[in-house]
Amino acid sequence: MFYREAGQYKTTYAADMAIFPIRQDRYGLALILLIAFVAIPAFGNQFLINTMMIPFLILSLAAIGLNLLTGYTGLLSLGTGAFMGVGAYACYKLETFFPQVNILVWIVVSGFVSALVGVAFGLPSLRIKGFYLAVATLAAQFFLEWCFARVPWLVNYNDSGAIEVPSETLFGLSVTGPTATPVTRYLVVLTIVAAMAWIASNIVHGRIGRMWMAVRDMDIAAELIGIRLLRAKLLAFAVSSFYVGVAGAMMVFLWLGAAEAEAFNIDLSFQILFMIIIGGLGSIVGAFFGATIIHLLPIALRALPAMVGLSIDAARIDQLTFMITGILIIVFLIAEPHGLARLWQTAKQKLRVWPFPY
Amino acid sequence: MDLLRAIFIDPFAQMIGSPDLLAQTIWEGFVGGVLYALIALGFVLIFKASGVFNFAQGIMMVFAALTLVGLHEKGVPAWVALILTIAVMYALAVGIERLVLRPLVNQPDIILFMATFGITYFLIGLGELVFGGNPKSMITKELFLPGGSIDLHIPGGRVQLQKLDIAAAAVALIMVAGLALFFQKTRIGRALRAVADDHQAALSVGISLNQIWVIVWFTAGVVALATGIFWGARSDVSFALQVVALKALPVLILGGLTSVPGAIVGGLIIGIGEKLGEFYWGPLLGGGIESWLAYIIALAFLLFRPQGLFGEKIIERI
Amino acid sequence: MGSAREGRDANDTFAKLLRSHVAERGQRPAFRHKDFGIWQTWTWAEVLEQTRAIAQGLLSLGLDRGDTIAVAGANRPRLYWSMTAAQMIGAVPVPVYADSVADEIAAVLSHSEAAVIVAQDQEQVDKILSVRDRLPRLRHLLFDEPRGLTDYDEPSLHALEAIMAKGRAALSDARLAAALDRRIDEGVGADPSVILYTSGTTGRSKGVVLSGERAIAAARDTVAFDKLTDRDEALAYLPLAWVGDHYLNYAQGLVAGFCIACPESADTAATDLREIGPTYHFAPPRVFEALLTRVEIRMEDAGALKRWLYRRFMAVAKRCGEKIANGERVPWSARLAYRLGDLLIYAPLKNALGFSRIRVAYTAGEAIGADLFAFYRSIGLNLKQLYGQTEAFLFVTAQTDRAVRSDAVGPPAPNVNLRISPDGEVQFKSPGMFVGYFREADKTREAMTDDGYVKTGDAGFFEPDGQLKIVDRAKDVGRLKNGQMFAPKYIENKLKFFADIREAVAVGDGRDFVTAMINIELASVGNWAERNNVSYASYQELAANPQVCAMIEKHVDAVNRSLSEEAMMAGAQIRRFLILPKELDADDGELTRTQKVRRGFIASRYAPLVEGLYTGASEASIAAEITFEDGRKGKLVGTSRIVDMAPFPRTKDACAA
Amino acid sequence: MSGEILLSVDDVSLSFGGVRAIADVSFDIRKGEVRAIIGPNGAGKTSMLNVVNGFYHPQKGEITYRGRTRARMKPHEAAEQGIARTFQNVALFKGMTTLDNIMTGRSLRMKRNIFWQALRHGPALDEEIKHRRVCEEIIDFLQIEHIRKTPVGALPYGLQKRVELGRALAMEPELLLLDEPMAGMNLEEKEDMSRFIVEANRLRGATIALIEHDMGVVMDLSDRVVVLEYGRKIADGVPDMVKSDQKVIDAYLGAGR
Repeated sequence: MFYREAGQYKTTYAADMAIFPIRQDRYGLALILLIAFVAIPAFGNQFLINTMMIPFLILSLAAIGLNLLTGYTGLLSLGTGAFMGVGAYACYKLETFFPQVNILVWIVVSGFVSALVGVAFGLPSLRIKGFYLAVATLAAQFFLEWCFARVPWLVNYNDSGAIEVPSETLFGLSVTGPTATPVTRYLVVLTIVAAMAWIASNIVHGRIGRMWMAVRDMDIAAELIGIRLLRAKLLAFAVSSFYVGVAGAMMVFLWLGAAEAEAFNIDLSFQILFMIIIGGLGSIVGAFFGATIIHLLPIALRALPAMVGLSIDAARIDQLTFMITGILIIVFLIAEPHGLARLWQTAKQKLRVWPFPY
Repeated sequence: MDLLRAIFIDPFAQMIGSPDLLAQTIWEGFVGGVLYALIALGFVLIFKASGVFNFAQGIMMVFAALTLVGLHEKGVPAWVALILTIAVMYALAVGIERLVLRPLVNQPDIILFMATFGITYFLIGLGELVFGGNPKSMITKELFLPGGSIDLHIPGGRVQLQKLDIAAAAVALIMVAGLALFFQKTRIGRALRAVADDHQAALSVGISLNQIWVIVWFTAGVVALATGIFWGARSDVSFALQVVALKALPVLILGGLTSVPGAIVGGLIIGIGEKLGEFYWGPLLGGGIESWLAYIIALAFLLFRPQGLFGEKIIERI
Repeated sequence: MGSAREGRDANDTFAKLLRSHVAERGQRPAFRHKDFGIWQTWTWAEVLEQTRAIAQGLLSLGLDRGDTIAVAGANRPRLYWSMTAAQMIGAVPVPVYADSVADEIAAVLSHSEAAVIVAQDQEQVDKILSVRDRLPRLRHLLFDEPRGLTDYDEPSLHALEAIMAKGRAALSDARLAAALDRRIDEGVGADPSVILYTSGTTGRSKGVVLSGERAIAAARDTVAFDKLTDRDEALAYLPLAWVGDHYLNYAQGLVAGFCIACPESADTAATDLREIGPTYHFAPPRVFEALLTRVEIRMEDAGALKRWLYRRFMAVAKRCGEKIANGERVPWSARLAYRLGDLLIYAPLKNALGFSRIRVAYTAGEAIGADLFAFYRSIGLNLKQLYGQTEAFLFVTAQTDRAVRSDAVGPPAPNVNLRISPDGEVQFKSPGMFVGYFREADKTREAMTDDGYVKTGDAGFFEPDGQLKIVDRAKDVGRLKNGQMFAPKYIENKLKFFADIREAVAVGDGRDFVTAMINIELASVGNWAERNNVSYASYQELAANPQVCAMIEKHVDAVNRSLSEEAMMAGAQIRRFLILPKELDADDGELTRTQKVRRGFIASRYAPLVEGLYTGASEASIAAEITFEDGRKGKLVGTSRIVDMAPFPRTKDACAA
Repeated sequence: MSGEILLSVDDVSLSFGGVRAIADVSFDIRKGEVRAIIGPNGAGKTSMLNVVNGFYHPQKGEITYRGRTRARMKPHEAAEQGIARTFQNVALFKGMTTLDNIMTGRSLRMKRNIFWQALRHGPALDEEIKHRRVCEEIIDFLQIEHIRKTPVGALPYGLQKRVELGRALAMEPELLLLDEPMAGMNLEEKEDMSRFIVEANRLRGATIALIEHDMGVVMDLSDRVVVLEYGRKIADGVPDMVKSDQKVIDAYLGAGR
């Protein structure tokens, strides 16, 4: 309905291969960015920014990372939480070793650390497929979780056994720790997430993305046209873990402020997995949709009774949230196994051909 | 040097030094393994018959146990509670078949796998909602499960066997045997096996796929209940148990997703392996290695047999 | 004539025009072609370079001034350039209908004495080779798309690419380059610029010779008339050989310097139209009609909400859309409703059809139904009618943006002198007027009056508002006994605009009054029958049904009403009509292959019915042993009720006129 | 038939867990020829191709390609050395569009690393465009413009076969292995496919090894034919010779029975 594609013809391949070839889509994106970068910081309250947006963005990033591995390359992983942990602990160690270095640098570097670990645990993926691989990734999950809990070196031998985030400044503006204002942290997170989402979509639209999808759809054929499976899969593990790691680092440094091993347990892994399944496997935007449902929905559910004036004790609400989440997952899977991203696609298509049905 | 020694010499010296301890550890592991095997059995049943990788199996165990105890708490006599629980498990099987499996038929495996996550969350919520989240203790006496222990004298000392554990092992073995018979002898059993290879074949046996799924999920539910009772008896009944349940996964891949004997053997290997590991090597690493040792063992196996111990070898054709 | 042309006479040939564009807008896009997945684009500068290469290549093949060069194929940039190239060297391009069969091609090619043919692809090449022996003067055959032609061994066959390469090589020699420029300068506007063969529906096709200066003059006038600029874009999808394409795209494009886009292929034209979204567009009425039908069919499948919105807002458009388009006064509430409709329906609809950016759209060639015309006008498409002819190089009349109506074709185009001869024939003198028929001086003489006007062969008259109304072919126009003009086709068209009426035959020449024989449209009437559960077994049964007859009677009445409102026609209202017991059919020779009624033949075959129409009988039956054209004997038996109609009195304004 | 030998198979044997698929088969493929491999079902034709492009490793015998004899070769190595392949039952990347499938065929020739890819501007984009051009030519050659951006999963079988051929051609292979390219096609589709194969061989200079059941097609496409039955070679030579060979006739009757 809003699309006016007549006259939007492509005279170069560059234009034809653009990620947003339709002008109206570009406008839409611009609008969203405008809201995210200007409107929300300007008008958003503590609750919106701290409880909703920051976690939403961080989890979305993790979901993007997992989607690169599971959605695009077809390698099912249940170890996301642990890899986020790797990012977080790496960042903590690096930051405490070299406090003078800019924290953002360390957040990115910790992504590389997590990438290395990811490659290590990705090695079996050459021989192991499907659910077997999924379980193999559980090995990573539990082993790493154990490391976080049992290796005091990781927490600099502090007795709390947790990592606490000191205040760090960026251009004289404090971005981490208790002194940092939510808005600053939000903007930092937003910038990183936006940039990395952009990069991710670049990658999946290019040679590497095709390579991954080829491995996913028909690994034999992929190998016979010259794709080295191990390389492709390890690269997927590396890039994926990088994203997840950065998300983990941000989770502790820009959101929670402190974390124990518990924070990175298997439930976190599952949460991220739900996000990409519900959001849509093999779709960047899907990661954001998924994060919306899985993260924001429970918040909404908790807020709901209060709004309608009911007073239910927290435990009840938690239990209800569990049940509803479970039901929703099933309902979504039945309604659209390809996730919200596909629904989005169909809706968009309908608008493009409006008022015609096809 | 000391490290190498600590890893490769001391533990074995210890074992030889005190065989009773070794035997005790192995027994502990054996019992744990049997219970792992039971959970894995539930997985295998369902995976064989409906190709669903049922992540909810562990939760079904906890849920069953919780229902049993919960009902009893509410003043229902134990054996009635037991029957009711079985009924609940049946209802659950039917519900799952109707509301989850049927609408999702012909969807890719990953989707069904995810659906079982949904079931997991649902059951956790439901269980806690109805029976409360606080840990409960299993009603062993009421179920006439033996308490206490017997001492077994062996050269170099004695091994203490909990009667409960013996019972667990016994029940486990009975169930496995029963299932084996069920698969071999009964029409339904044969149908189930048929389904595993080819759905048409199953239909030719004259049982609808839907019925089969109900049966399978119900059977898995009963197995889960049994497992739940014993795990519950050994520790408390609470959703913390699901982590234990996850241990069934390495057992599973070790044994091969589709093999019943694989589940048993895998269970024992994992059970005994992790106990020995924890007891003799754990201290070196500051303990708690149980949580991942199982997976590492499984992983090690997988690298050599990607299809598990008893899984069929896949010849790739194009 | 128009001041637009003073001082620009330097560019009196298309070759010179092309050069001037390079000077004025060398980097603007000139041609696009959907190929290899994107719209390949050439700037004016590039086009000049390519064209010169072709021209030099043609010279190297030994062509020279006065030779004719045939161009056969679909709309392809290089085929257009070949025409310009031919004009550069003073040769005369002859575009040929790509879909015409080998014989027709042979006829045109031999008559035009083409020395070289530029063919698009294998299909054309094969066609031409199959009649090679009938083309003694054909020296070379060039092809644009090599697919499938790689292993033909035919000495006279060359790839256009190769010829261009040759040309380029030669042009790198400054002397030859200069020589080519000199050739271009030597070309004068009076030289024949192109030969367009009229499509042979009426008699054998004739080669209409147009001169450069006249063609350009005509194009300049209409470009100014519609304010076309080099920012406009058009989709070239009409046959190269048709005057419409040569005028609207080639000539006007080269004059205004706007960009011409060539579709990927005929069957992707619709998609390509949507992508390009032209600003200047032409389509014959049947295309618009087919489009509307597709729209309605697709809307049928749409969801309830969409259907409701569509119906709701199309009603709004019907009420005030055209008024708004014509700049009449409309209550603000209506304007508001229309705005909303534009947001929800019209604009998206136009977008889906590829019409979003259209500034000016023309239709012509046949009479267009009022409703059909109104539909497009009312959704905000600036659709206008023009009347033209190959001999005039298209434009004779054209409607202005503000005064548009479906039943007339507008006032004379700029600098066109138009007159109605005493016997009602439309005659004109126009800037683009043809020089003559190629090698047919006698035919040329026939087509002209002594004082230099061109006879169109169409009968028509001027409306009070000065718009020309074409009623029929002049030779078909007759008179009633009382001298009242009788234009059967005009009446028949009015009848045929009703969906229920498929064909109609009006009788009246030399009679006391007008009568009509009508064929009902089985599709729509059948549909009606089902809705009102009227059972019928055959066309004949349905045709005989009194309810149907009543329905048709309403339509005839409506036609009479509208006739009564026209001074010239009020006297020719239908007094009696009947519904034919049989469907008119080309196989029985009752229609031409192009689905035109053959009145004479029908009058004789259905003599008994005609008889009945003029003897006061209340019904007439026909039971004649008839011989079909293929010799089959058939028995035609049927009875038709004859309905009397009460004529409307002349309306006042009609009297005034 | 002149032309140097591009690939030679020397008494190769292959078996799966005791089951003999190929037994001591030898034959060669000359540069620039169209070589047909025919035989009744289960004769080991496909296995033969799988051996040639390194997907199966023969227990016995050796393969010489471009004069280099190799014992074990990985499939992707075969690809790197210019051996492309289509499959009996189409093996396309279902989730991807026609264009992407064909672009994937260019993977080996695209070198820009992940960091350039991450930007998707400058070098990475230039490379992308360069190869897009090549793919567009292939798309044009195979006349599949209209499905350029349709996911291949949704395409009818005949078109999928074309896309798969396109993907193989995108590799600019020196040796092109076609496994029943015309299986399940109607006459018209077969004619098109034959034309593509011929032109791929003539214009694009690919040597072609072809498994096909339609004898008519085999006879007018191929320069030489090798016939397998139960994993053994029973005939080898020019079409006419093979056609009249008694053993071949028996084999086919046998297959027919």
